[in-house]
Amino acid sequence: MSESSTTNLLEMLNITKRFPGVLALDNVSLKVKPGSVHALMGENGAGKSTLMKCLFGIYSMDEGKILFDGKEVSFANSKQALENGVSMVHQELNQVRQQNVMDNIWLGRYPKKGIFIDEKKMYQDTAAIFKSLDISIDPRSKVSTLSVSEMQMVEIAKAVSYHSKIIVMDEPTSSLTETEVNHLFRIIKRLQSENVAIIYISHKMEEILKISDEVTIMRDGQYIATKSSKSLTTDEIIKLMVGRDLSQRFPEKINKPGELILKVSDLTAETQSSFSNVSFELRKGEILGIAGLVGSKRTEVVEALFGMRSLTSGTIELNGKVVKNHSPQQAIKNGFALVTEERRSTGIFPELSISFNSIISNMKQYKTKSGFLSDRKVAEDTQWVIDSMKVKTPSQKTSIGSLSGGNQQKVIIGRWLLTKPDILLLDEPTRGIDVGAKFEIYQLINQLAAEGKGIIMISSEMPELLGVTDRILVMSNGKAAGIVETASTSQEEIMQLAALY
Amino acid sequence: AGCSNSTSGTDSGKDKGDALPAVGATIYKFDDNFMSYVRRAMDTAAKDKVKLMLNDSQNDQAKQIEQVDTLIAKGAKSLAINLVDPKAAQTIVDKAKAKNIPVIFFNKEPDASVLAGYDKAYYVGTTSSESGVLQGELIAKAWEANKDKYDKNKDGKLQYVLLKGEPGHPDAEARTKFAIDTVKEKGIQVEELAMDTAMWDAMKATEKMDAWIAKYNDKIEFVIANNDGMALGAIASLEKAGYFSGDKFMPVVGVDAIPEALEMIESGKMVGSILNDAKNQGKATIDLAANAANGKDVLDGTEWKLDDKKAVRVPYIEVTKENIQVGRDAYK
Amino acid sequence: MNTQASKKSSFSKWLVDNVIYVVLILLVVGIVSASPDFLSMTNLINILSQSSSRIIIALGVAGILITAGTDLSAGRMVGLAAVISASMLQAGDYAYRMYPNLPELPLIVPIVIAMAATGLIAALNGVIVAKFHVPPFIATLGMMIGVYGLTSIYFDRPPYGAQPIGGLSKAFTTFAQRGIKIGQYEFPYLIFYAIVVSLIIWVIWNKTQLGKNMYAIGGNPEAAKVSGVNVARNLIIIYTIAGLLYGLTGTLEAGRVGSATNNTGNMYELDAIAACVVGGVSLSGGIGTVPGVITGVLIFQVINYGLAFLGVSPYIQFIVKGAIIIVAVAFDMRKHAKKK
Amino acid sequence: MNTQASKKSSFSKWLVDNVIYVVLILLVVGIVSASPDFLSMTNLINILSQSSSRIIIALGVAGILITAGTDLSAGRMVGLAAVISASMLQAGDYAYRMYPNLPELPLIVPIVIAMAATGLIAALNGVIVAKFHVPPFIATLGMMIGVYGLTSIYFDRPPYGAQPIGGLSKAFTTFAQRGIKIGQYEFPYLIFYAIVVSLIIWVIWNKTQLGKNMYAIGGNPEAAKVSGVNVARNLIIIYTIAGLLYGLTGTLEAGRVGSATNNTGNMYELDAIAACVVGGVSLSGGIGTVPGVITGVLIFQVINYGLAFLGVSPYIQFIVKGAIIIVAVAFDMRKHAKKK
Ligand SMILES: Nc1ncnc2c1ncn2[C@@H]1O[C@H](COP(=O)(O)OP(=O)(O)OP(=O)(O)O)[C@@H](O)[C@H]1O
Ligand SMILES: Nc1ncnc2c1ncn2[C@@H]1O[C@H](COP(=O)(O)OP(=O)(O)OP(=O)(O)O)[C@@H](O)[C@H]1O
Ligand SMILES: OC[C@H]1O[C@@H](O)[C@H](O)[C@@H](O)[C@H]1O
Ligand SMILES: [Mg+2]
Ligand SMILES: [Mg+2]
Repeated sequence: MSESSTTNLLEMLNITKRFPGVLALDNVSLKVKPGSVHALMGENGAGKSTLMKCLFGIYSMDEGKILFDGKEVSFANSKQALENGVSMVHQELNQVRQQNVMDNIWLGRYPKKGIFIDEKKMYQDTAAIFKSLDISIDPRSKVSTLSVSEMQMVEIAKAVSYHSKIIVMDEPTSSLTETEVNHLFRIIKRLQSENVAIIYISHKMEEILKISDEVTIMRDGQYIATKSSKSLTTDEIIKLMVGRDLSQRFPEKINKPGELILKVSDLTAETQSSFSNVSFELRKGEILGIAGLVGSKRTEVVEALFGMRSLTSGTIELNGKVVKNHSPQQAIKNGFALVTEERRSTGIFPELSISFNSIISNMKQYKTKSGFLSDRKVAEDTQWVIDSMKVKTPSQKTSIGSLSGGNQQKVIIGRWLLTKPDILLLDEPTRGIDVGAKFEIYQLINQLAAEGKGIIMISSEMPELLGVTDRILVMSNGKAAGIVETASTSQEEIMQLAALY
Repeated sequence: AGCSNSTSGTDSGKDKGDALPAVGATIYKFDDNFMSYVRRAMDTAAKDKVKLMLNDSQNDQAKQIEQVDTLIAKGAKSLAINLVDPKAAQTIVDKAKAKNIPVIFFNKEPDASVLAGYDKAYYVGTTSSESGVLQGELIAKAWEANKDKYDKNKDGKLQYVLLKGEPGHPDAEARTKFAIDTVKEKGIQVEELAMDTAMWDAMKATEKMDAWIAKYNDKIEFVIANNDGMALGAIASLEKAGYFSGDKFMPVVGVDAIPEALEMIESGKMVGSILNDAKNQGKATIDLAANAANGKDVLDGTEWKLDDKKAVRVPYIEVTKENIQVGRDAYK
Repeated sequence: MNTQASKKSSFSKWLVDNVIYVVLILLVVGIVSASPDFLSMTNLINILSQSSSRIIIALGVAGILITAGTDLSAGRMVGLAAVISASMLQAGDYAYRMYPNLPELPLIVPIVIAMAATGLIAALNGVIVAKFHVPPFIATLGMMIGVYGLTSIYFDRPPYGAQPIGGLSKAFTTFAQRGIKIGQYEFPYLIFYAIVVSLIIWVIWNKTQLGKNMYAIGGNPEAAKVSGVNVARNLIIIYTIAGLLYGLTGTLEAGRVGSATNNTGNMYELDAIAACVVGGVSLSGGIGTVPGVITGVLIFQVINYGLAFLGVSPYIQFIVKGAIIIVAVAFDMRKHAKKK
Repeated sequence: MNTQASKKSSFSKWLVDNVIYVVLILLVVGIVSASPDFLSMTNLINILSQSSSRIIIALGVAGILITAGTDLSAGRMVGLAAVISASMLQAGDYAYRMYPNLPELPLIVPIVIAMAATGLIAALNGVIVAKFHVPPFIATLGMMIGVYGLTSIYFDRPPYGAQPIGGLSKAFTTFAQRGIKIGQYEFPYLIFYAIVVSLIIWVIWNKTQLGKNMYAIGGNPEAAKVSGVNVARNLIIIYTIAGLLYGLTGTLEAGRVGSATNNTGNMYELDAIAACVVGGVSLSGGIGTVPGVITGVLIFQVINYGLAFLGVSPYIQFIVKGAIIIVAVAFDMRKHAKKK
């Protein structure tokens, strides 16, 4: 014990943490060496975030102890953690959107001149940090005007700026694209060279093996194993995570694209800086991917299809008939469904139950003849969502806000599947979802396609697009740069198209 | 709307308005049931005599001070002020004095020293304590006349509950004190079972009374209310508890003599009330203000008399079943 | 050992989840121990009947709060409805009728007219909030001021000016003041009206699409929109239902006191909102139950009635009342204790 | 062509971002066109001086609103401070002194005592909100009721009982009622007090750590907490500052009116909150500026003063005022228009 604590920067020993009705951590241990990248892996709800929140003083653990830098610590709040050399990039973006970037970076530790804030120093220091990290964001711009990925980069820069001995990154790449992921990896390498340790949580297997030195795997709130990354393969990690073999990452394709179902012509958004002249076709039983760099307006295209944005021109034809989706209601009525990109702001009803979150878009189905809702049907459909999506929850009545991020996402997908849509729009549907669940979602997508639905899926994960779709529409700077056949394309071709405009 | 659009000085009636001198008036609270009659009397009296600019101070003294500023800015030749808070008179006098504008206070009396300090300040109204004294006399008279019936426990003492208006309100304080003091002065022993504020509000009075009836039941021998609104609220509660049917009875008194209360007096559910003479308060106020605005002596051409405090006194009147017509006439 | 621990913790969890009911019971126990004769059927009936119209208005306000809105105009609408219904329900032989020539109407007519008036105004609130995106606080503040002006104009009119509208017809006062005799006690009809309204509202909140939409809008309006909820329409309906309830409350209030003025209902909204919050409705929307709201109202009414019954001096009453409200909610908040 | 279009759109963007200033100007233009003599120095001075104490209380409330809180007890605290300071500032020769034997104190002493009292109570609000997690609405509602009781007890005492506290000393009334003569006009000191307070608050909000923390707590309390902000301590300080401002307002109100009662300040909080919202402060926290708050207060005061000046009949005034508030904010909301 004592000899290991001389080599380890952080030791979390036998941590136990209970929530009402949930044993989130059951005797978990984690040991991190200085200057190493330590990956923390596990399915959704395994307890990764909870463990990190215990370290960071957000939660207080019920049992166990933490040794940091040789001393026993138990941070009462985040301030203490930060002051003692622990910083964290949180899984859910934690920013004050109404304020500007530098206000957010220095929140809790503003540089001062006398009793006043030293705005100039704040600006210069921010600029310096951004420069050293190669980030090009104006420190004075308001956070609410940034894209999700820019916000994420600001969070990363902020965590780095504390000059901590250890930085926790809880799914930092869930809203980043390839280029930015590589950017992050360069930052991590540099930190490592400065002897900073990183705890890295991610569901992206490729990243883990590429970046980490060691991997700790958790399952159901329990510690499973810690191994050196070199000695591991993706399959082994997956096996340890899910407790069984998962021979392939993508299910066998069983869908057969049939006749034309959706024809989108010359779609142009009302907002000038948005997309223009986007056209494509979708067949029954086809899975169309949308690729592109961050800011290429993929999201805005599907939002427009779903009636959330105004168009100046363009038509949407469904089964040969022009449809007008001026609002989500109309879109839903016309058989569209959209799993949005930002789960927290446009997806979940955090305080409300899983049941509520499952059925909200499908209410008409539960009306009995008397006009009242049938509790039985509601319960049945909720159970269908929980079972078929393998949602990890104590009960139907649990509020969705207390589920792990990945499990929340599964409920949202389930919500839309309940509406039995003809056209299913998925915006980064597997963001933050573990490999096991991803496989299940791919299977579901396949199955839906096989049933004759048309599916459009935005993804920033190239392997996913290549593994699941039939064709891929590549967006570049608001324009459709081209459509490629998945079977015959390559990552390089897609990247080239994405950079076309 | 029954308010004063004929004379309240919208600038629309320029031709006529310019000819007549402007009198700026504030009412402490427009919808006070008593003041609404004073207001109407003022309107009537002002017709073709002055351009009356009426303001609603919404029971807020700070607002009233501001309205005085506005009225002065609009060129009022005299002011008729129904104070919210009688002790704020000095501030208004200071403002008026600076512009040499006469002030007629009405209905709520300022300190004598304030009136004495400005030769162009007068008062029209009652004496605040008078309603309390008269209510006390009414209670004493009724008690003496019906002792065998009212004194339910035959201890010779008058056990009462009292519904008070808004605490700190000059009328509420004066009525509470002087009504009881007067009863005692008449040599009647009293015992207070309960006293609580119902904020002039009938609903709150009903609810307080509900609790008191539940608690004291037949021990209550008299219900005294600072105004008729609360008296009516108490009656609603008493009726629910079976009073006023058969031989179950409770004497109730109020102040204001509003029409609704007159009905209750008529039907025997209220012993009596105290009438504020709205007509004459309103008329006297305008008479003085109009004279002042025209630069004449305030009493010029009127029958009013000033007492040693530069005040025109309009008396309160006790109203019972015997003289109910006096009350009725007040609302003609 | 283990089961015992979990039993204990499940009891304490139950306790924490149901603090408001515990608070209500503690309050009653406190008052009874100060004055044992508080424990009587009469007091119970009084408290229930005094709570009745407050429950009705509170349920209206609660629906709006659950959508993350608020309604400052509720009290003034109660006043408008009170004045309208009273003016049409004066006894034929009353000397100071507002409409001297109006025949005595069947009860239902003025009630419907009053409810229609407040329903319409509340719908306007809904439109302003939903279509013009005015924050509910401001929309209903403006409406509160405006409705008071409107009510005053209706009220302060010839022939009698700003006088309480009284002399209500027997049928009306019976409807609002009398009750059903059971044994030696008379249970006011008011209590039954409140029960019926509560049941209807419970069904709407729990068994209809409108109810689910209401929670969705309050829980996350953006998500609601994306989920296909017609936010604007649902909001307008919810405000309108609240308006209808205010109208009913106003009518009952006029009947209960036997008269109405333009000040009837003044500040009721504050009591109603406070009762809702004490009863567990979240001001940030998405959370609230019918039993919670009812308990909130009862807690307030037990405090009001209890303090008066104990004969606590008026000024002290204010202090005690303020303190109880804060302490009760502070206890309740332990269920959301932040650091876990 | 292109630059012209972008110029136009940048002007319309400017317009949309600054609607409240435009609303204020439109209001003035409207009133002036109805009555040209509205455009006078006297009226301007009147409006500014009437706005002064309202600006001070509104700035206190605004800070709390920006933290996503609220303060219903503000008005009652103004009343408490008014009563305390008036009771200690009665002229030596006045017949009805509350403290017959108190020497005439230097102005600063009672002001400091009054501000200390409200500062303490407000700090208690802060503690209840920050430490016991009671929603601000309830914490300050309880406090509003309790403080009224407290003020009444202080107020309604021997030797004279519940009498308005008048007869204020010359020094005090001069301090609050007089001003600086410039040419033929007297600019009340009040205006300068409001300017000084506004400047101090502007500096706090924009140049200090406390100010930034205030916005962060309102914008995203979780983010503030995980960034190491001591949320509780900052909240308590912000409530306390508000309390100090209420104390100052109360003193100024007593001096301005020349007397004080336990009812002084009643409902001021509603006006203050409304003015803040009209001035662009978000009730959900994180947003608000000092110039915005001042403009909000001025808009209200121009409406109040203007309608009275035009001689609009009082009941109609309510309706017009309600409508203007709603319409003004509806315009302002266009800057947040949802659909993109
Ligand atoms: N505040 C909370 N209240 C109740 N239960 C919670 C709370 N936070 C987490 N949990 C539960 O604890 C378990 C672990 O959740 P945690 O967020 O740590 O998972 P995770 O491993 O980070 O998953 P993901 O990969 O999806 O982010 C889950 O079952 C979750 O439902
Ligand atoms: N409401 C808005 N206000 C300002 N800028 C916006 C707004 N919505 C989007 N943007 C800008 O649009 C860009 C993002 O567009 P969009 O989300 O369509 O890109 P995307 O290709 O879908 O990216 P991602 O892969 O992250 O989903 C960002 O640069 C963002 O700043
Ligand atoms: O301030 C309001 C009160 O004023 C009194 O003068 C009146 O008698 C009461 O009925 C009540 O209206
Ligand atoms: Mg997690
Ligand atoms: Mg996007």
